Amino acid sequence: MKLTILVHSAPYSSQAAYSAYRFTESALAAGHEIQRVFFYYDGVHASNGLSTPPQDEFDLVKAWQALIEKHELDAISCVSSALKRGIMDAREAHRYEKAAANLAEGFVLSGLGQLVDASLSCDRVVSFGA
Amino acid sequence: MKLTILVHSAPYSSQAAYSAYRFTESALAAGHEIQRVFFYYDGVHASNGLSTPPQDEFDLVKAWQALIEKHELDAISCVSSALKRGIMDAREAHRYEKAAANLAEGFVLSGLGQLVDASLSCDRVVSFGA
Amino acid sequence: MEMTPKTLTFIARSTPYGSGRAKALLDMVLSAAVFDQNINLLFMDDGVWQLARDQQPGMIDAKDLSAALGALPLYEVNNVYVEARALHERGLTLDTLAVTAIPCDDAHITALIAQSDQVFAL
Amino acid sequence: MEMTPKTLTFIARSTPYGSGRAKALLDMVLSAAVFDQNINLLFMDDGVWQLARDQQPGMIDAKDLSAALGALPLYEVNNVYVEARALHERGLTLDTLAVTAIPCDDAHITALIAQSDQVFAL
Amino acid sequence: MSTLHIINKQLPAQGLSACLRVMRPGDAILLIEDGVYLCATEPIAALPDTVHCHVLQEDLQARGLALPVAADNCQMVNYTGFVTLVCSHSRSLGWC
Amino acid sequence: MSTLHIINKQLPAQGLSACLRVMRPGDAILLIEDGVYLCATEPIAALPDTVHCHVLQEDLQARGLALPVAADNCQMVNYTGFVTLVCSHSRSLGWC
Repeated sequence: MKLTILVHSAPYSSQAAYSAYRFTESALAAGHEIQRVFFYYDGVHASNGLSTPPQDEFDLVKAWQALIEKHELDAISCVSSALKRGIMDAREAHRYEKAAANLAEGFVLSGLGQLVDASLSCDRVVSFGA
Repeated sequence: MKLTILVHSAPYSSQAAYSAYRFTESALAAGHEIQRVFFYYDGVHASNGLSTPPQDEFDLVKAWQALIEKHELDAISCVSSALKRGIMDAREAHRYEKAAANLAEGFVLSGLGQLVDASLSCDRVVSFGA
Repeated sequence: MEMTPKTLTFIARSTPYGSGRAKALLDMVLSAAVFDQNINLLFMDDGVWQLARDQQPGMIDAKDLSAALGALPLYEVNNVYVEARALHERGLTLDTLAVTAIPCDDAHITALIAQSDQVFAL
Repeated sequence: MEMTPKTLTFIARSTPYGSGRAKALLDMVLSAAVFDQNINLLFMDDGVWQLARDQQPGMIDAKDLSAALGALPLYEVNNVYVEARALHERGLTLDTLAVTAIPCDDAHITALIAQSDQVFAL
Repeated sequence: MSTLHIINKQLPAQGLSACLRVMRPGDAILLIEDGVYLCATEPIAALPDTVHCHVLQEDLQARGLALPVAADNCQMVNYTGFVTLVCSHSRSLGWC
Repeated sequence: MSTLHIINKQLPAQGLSACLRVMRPGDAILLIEDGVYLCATEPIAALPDTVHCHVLQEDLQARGLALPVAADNCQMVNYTGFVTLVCSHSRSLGWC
């Protein structure tokens, strides 16, 4: 089946951010197709490339990055949620005259339309943290 | 009186982040001294200098920065909470070999000892988001 | 060949200003509205507080959520429902809401969910 | 001239793994412990789940909170209390906890708070 | 030696019931943020006379609420009053 | 046309009670994250036979819990089972 994953919660603050990752990993292992992973609201914190957890703790940003790369996942961080929360790519940093960009590699900033579009063309949507 | 403010919640996700700001502003207006404002757990998101809310929404990071500057507040973002959540100054960025730093001007990264120290030497601690 | 429109149901269960969840769900609804599908918006549980009249969110430097809800007809989001039980439990009544909404009992909500292709709640 | 030690009370009210709050409060306790003050740690409400035995947080790639709690005596945090009512409501008993804790009733908790210079809850 | 108990969530199970069990005469309750929804509920109406209950006006009005007429044991404060309450009690404690 | 109701909070007021009111025969409940604490509670024990209840094993064991022996209307699934449940119902719905 084609699945869309929607993530509402932040790593380190809610287990839901981790659950979304484990579910996606298991769905891929079971042979399903991931149409899109959409990070929304506090979920966008998973795409902060500056995230640096202690070495003995699970690094959810890196885990997502590895999964995204391995399976060529379409991983979108909602641009309006991300900008509010201080996560941006080089293009947005330029637009808003910020000195730095911090979107983690593998993630793409885009709008809510990408969530609706995926929801309309996939078989199942699963939400985490809502 | 000397007050210590402890902030546990993130802007845009919880009203508590805003309440802490309004309380601090009112305490200063009433002539109280703010010993320290300590941002902990999700509260550290208030110190993300890349935060870019829509123009018609209240900008809590900027509001804190203005208050910090005007009253020369001691505003500390818990370093371990901040690093996990992808917020760091130039020094930490160098240490962890990250390409960018994003700690908002006016905030300082430091440890939990600064919270305990302030709590022991002030008259009242007020916590927001907990 | 046109695709059959799908039914997307959005369930608003959060208070308006305690978190950003109410606003986040509304943004999802408005985004979905431009896709020409069947959109249902249902206010349940504490979500019905979003419909209270006389909100003055300027007092806490927030944007007026009830005003944004008033714009739903412009987006042709007309299927707006409210859980009757949730209103009653909170001392609210249909005619004191900031927005026109169709009252629903449990069976009606069950049917709304069962008719939906996808359901989003926040 | 030595300062009189102050009393800091920490109230753990969060489940161990649903959020990072339990760990965040424990970190506060350990930081406070090095200041040579009177430290009270009280587990209330859902916080008592932190004391459950046989936790296997490796199943969800989390660090073992009950193991960290076992290190409290090394930090000379010996005033560890647990709300008896909260244990009872959850089917837990004192002798099945991962950590030794003094059971408290409401009056005892009231007194703990009233004797504290500062109280932190998470 | 009194305590100010600050409640910022609307579900009684998220703080109010625990707070009510352990507060003592002379303590005060302050409802803020989503805690203001509790001002018209039975547990607050049933508070003993020895406990003062306050509601943050800004948070109440933002939500389109008003203090129920019957709530004579509950009074509004603004942010300045919030600061005064913190200073006039020995400690404050947040119940979320 | 059945729905999978996913519950990830431990307070019944945070989802379970709403979910129970609107679910229908053939629907299923999945308890995950802090929702697993509900597996030994009365509302779950009282579920009709027409509703299946599942508990995520990883989240249960992480918390040091086990399924109560009496909970014969509740069964454990692992993450692979979670995926299967999502696919075998027409839609899923998270109640937080």
